[in-house]
Amino acid sequence: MGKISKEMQIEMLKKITEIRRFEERTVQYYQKSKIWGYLHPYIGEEAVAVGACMALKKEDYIISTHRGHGHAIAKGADFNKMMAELFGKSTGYCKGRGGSMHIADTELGMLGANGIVGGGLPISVGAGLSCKMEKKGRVIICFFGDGAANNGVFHEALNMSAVFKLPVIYICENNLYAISMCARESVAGNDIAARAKGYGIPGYKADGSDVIAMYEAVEKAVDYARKGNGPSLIEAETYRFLGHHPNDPALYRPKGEAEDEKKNRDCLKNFKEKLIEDKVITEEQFSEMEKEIEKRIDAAVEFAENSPEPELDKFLERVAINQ
Amino acid sequence: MGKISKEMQIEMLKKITEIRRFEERTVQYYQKSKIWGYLHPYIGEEAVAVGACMALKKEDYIISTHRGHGHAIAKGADFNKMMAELFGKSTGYCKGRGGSMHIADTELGMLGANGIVGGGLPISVGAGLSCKMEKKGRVIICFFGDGAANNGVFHEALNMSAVFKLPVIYICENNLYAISMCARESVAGNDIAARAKGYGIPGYKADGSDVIAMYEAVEKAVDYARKGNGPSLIEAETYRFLGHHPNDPALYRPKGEAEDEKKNRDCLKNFKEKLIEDKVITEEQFSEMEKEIEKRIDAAVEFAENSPEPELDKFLERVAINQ
Amino acid sequence: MREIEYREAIKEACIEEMDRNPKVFLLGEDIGVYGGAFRAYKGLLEKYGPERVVNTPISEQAILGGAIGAALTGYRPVAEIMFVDFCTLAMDQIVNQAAKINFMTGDALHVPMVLRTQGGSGTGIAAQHSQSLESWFYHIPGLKVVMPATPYDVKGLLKTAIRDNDPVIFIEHKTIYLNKGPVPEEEYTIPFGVADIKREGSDVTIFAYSAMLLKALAAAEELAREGISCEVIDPRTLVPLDTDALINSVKKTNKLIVVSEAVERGSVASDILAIVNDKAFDFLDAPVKRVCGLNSAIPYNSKLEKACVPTKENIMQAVKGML
Amino acid sequence: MREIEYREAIKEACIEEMDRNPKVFLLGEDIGVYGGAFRAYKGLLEKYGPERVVNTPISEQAILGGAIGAALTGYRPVAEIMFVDFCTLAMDQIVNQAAKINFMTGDALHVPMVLRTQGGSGTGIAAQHSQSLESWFYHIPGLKVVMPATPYDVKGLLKTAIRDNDPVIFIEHKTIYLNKGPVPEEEYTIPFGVADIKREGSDVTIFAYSAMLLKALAAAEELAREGISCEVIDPRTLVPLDTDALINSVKKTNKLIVVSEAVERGSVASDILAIVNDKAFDFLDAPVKRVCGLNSAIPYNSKLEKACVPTKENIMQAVKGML
Ligand SMILES: Cc1ncc(C[n+]2csc(CCOP(=O)(O)OP(=O)(O)O)c2C)c(N)n1
Ligand SMILES: Cc1ncc(C[n+]2csc(CCOP(=O)(O)OP(=O)(O)O)c2C)c(N)n1
Ligand SMILES: [Mg+2]
Ligand SMILES: [Mg+2]
Repeated sequence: MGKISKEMQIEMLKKITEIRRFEERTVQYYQKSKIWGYLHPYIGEEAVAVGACMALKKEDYIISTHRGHGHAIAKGADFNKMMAELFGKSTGYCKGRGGSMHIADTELGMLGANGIVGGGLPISVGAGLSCKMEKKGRVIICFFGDGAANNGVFHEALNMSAVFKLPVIYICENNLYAISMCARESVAGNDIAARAKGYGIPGYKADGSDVIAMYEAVEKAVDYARKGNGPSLIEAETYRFLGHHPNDPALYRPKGEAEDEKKNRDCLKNFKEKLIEDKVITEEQFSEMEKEIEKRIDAAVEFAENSPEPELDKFLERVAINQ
Repeated sequence: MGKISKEMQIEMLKKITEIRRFEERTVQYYQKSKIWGYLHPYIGEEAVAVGACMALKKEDYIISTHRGHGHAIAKGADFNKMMAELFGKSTGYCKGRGGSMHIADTELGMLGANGIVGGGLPISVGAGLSCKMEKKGRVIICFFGDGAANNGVFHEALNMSAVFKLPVIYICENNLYAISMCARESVAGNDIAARAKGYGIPGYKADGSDVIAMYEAVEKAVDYARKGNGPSLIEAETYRFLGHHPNDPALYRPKGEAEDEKKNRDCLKNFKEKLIEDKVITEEQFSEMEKEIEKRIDAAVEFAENSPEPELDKFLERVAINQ
Repeated sequence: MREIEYREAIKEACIEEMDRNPKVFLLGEDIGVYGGAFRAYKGLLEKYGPERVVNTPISEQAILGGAIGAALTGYRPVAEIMFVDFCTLAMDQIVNQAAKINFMTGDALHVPMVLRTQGGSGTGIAAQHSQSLESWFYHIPGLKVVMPATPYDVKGLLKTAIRDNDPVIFIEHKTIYLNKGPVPEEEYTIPFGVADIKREGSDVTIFAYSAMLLKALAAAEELAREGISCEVIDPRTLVPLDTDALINSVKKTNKLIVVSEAVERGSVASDILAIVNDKAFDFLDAPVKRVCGLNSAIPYNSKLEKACVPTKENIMQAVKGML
Repeated sequence: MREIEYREAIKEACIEEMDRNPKVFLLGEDIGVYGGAFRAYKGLLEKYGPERVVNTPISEQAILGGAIGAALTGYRPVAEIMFVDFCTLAMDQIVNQAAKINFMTGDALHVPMVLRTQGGSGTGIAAQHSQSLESWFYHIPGLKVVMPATPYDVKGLLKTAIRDNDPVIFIEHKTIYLNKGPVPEEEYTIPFGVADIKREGSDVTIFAYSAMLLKALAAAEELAREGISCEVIDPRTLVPLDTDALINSVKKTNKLIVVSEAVERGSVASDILAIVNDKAFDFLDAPVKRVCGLNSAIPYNSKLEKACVPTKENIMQAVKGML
């Protein structure tokens, strides 16, 4: 942890807090029916996205999943545009057409969330090809879940990226569940990182509740990719604190499991306490930071509330283009 | 090789010879335009199918590929019905509707060739499920190529079979090429057997030019499967003596490679010489056997030639069922 | 008669068929403790155990291959693909395998399987979770396509589907699982290819299925108050299609409106129009009118989403425009 | 004017576009030394090297994801799927990703890619290699669908496709690669959405595309000798469709025959009928007639295969039946 500056540590804590507070708010507004459709909160997994994206440069790419708010925020996405999108407004990232599962930001190199489990995996190959052809040292992180690791797209993407030595960092967010399906019962061999060997690429696990561990693991893979050595697979061991979506009571999980995780592996609580202990930040400074974040989220909600609905006429004009 | 009886050895040699001679003849008739469409000769790979199918009981299943004649014959398919199908006749396995890539034989548990690379892999899961549910100790062998090993279906099938511990033996016929694509350039890591580890199942290589080696490898996997331990993956190292199809001169292969293989790894020549050396069979007996096989193929050709074309009216009646 | 929910009717059909035939089993994602995405299978795992209620990894190809292989070997699987949108990941298994195996093998093999899935818009889950893709299946010879709109129909038709010897695509609609309707306690089945005149009338025929049938009935109800008499015909199965019932109704009313939620271009609706054009051109007092989905992906914003699919008002307007 | 083969015209289009724009590259199976299944790319690997002629593993999803991801990040990929039948393995990437990304992201992202593939019957390669699946793509908003029948059209349209900012499905026909036709030496492009009246006439309009256009022209030629004057209209692009040209022709001849090799049920042909019904009902002297593929998978036997798709004679008969 020596080479990770205080500023960076504070930035990490800030990002984790941003995601946590943002997600809590989306759940609230989901319950108030301001947000609807599908919403998949990232609460509990924040350190994965933050550790990973901190290891990137601005011009690097990421590609995300149905549980994508955390990735977007970690890459720097705008609260206003995100919240407006979730509220279905014309000022949202997708002009209200996409909702939670389709947020993308070209300027940030965020190539999009996805409603299809594993849908981003094949696309990462193409972004990897373009990074390689461009020869500017760019890389791409492809996030996906333990559930996606059992889909054919995982295999095709990892194999092809490895064949062409593409600069893609595959981060499997193993949060132990795919909706109700436990990874122990769906991932044969129960070791996603070990699948890397089958493609002759590096594969390792990282503690997804520890932002520093994540950062270090991803940094290593990024460095490896930038040097032209090809892809890596990182299995981030994490946990989804809530249900699959806000209305899922997650009764399929063994009693006490979630409670234990929340108590022992809360990446926000643990990292905050560590930074206070290490005197990187004080409790007051953290409160200050938190308040500032809450304010920005308040502002985003206000922005979203006050933004106009998409105009039907304009939408129909857009539709006509398809004809 | 102790436990393999002389009779079995002779049977193996006979099956290999059957496939070799049958395939030579299909190529001939392809060149004479009696057979058309796609034809993918199995010449050079016979020991894989024969070694594998000898390890099965009659009631066990196999599922095959676009290069499927060898598998069918090894499982006991009827020359007449096969040749008639290739000639597009109503007496063929598929009543002339399927051709080379769709031969199936329910009575022999041959669940079908396939025109889609890897198409049989997902289906093997279902056959495996049914073997498991039935609890009669049946198993299924799923054949596929090195090319198919890079398709998503490979991953889904192996993972799911492993998750449910299904009695499926996955045999990858690594003949070094997928049409023009060399396995060394398409299989990341260049070790298909090693991919088994990613699913927590046994994976090993076997010499596909050695019928005894194949038999022993597959027998082990069959035994493992029958005992309820689940699937195995066997990478059979083999070689396609001809081009991808009869009109392919295979110019993409390095000079001398095919010649070396034919000289050193001809499963028919080597096994025949070995059995003669071991005094299991004499040169004369082999000639006799060969002649008998040729006669049966002659008869099959005659049967095919003399069989009627499918009747258009009947076909149209069949089509009407879809309405 | 007692009234039960659409999803309860599904469950009853499964229970009756599973009790009737031990070869019937269910497979799919989250169908175990979770009971399926719409909870239609709630309690079935407890009742039948994990061998007959097979909870799978997120492997759409292996799920359908799992059904096909089991069907080929004597079982009668009911495979669930959670959203029809995800069938896109496994169209090979549906179209090149399930639909064609019987045909390609000269009727040697049969694939008695049901693919249960659901489609349609109306819940704000946007473009990748709201499609109506029945037109694809309808276009493929060898597939039967069933789209029941009521609890009564879904029960009777699912039972028939499970008993059918060939693949059946069974598409429900995500907005109607909680709808209640009369379902007799006694056993019954509904034959394929028999349309149901859901409302008799004389001025105009409305052909509608799935959720759109309910809108058509509501429109007819309201129009009746204005003195306009609509005949509402529900095909229930698109393949086989009850052409006679349709033509007879057109001969009576001399006017036809075809309602479908699917994108109009290249849809089943266009085909229905074409069929009537072929068979009853001279009976038409006006050109057949299609009332279909816009040529657009489904957006997230509710206002836009609603604008993309036919409403009761659209149907009423179309009827009036025709008189 | 010089005459060149259809496949040479494809190659010329690629060369010109690759020379014009360094961001254009090719990817697909066996497109390297092998030059593609129909040798359209012969010599391109040597000319442009493996970074711009990317020979891939058999991973249809990763090929298309490879194109999408590259397109999202500034490149203009031309991805080849060897047979349209194999698109079934990657419909998610085509339909849920490529077609919808621009829409879902509120126009933030574009996917300028071409999917080159080929379809159709006529070479005895049976049910899994002979389909005509354009109706599927036609049904999906966000995809352009191009089906050129002549060397001139294929060159001009492929160049336009490569320059298009959104995904284009470019479907060739397996029987016409060796056809020769006039192609100017000078550069030209053909705009999308502009039909070509391939033959002027006054008695009846024949709408036909791809290989069926050639049959329609042959039929028209022969009918001319009998004094019947057919106007043959080639849409060239199905999406966008030149509705005006079609309607104008119908207004002139008052009779329309729509010819398509695809299975009639749920086809583009039904939709063309519906469009004309909507827009020119009063100009029709007789019901529009469809001449389409049988409702059957394509069989291997040549006689049966031929019976499944429209012949010149079928078209002539339809014309005569209408007069
Ligand atoms: C191809 C596909 N299959 C199924 C679904 C339905 N679905 C949405 S999220 C999900 C679970 C995904 O699990 P995982 O990949 O572990 O991600 P997590 O939700 O745990 O973040 C499922 C099955 C889908 N969206 N796409
Ligand atoms: C899904 C799919 N992609 C591509 C093809 C075209 N194709 C037919 S055979 C073949 C090569 C298969 O290679 P492999 O699996 O190694 O089998 P082999 O031919 O060597 O026996 C290809 C690419 C196909 N039939 N199916
Ligand atoms: Mg998960
Ligand atoms: Mg091979």
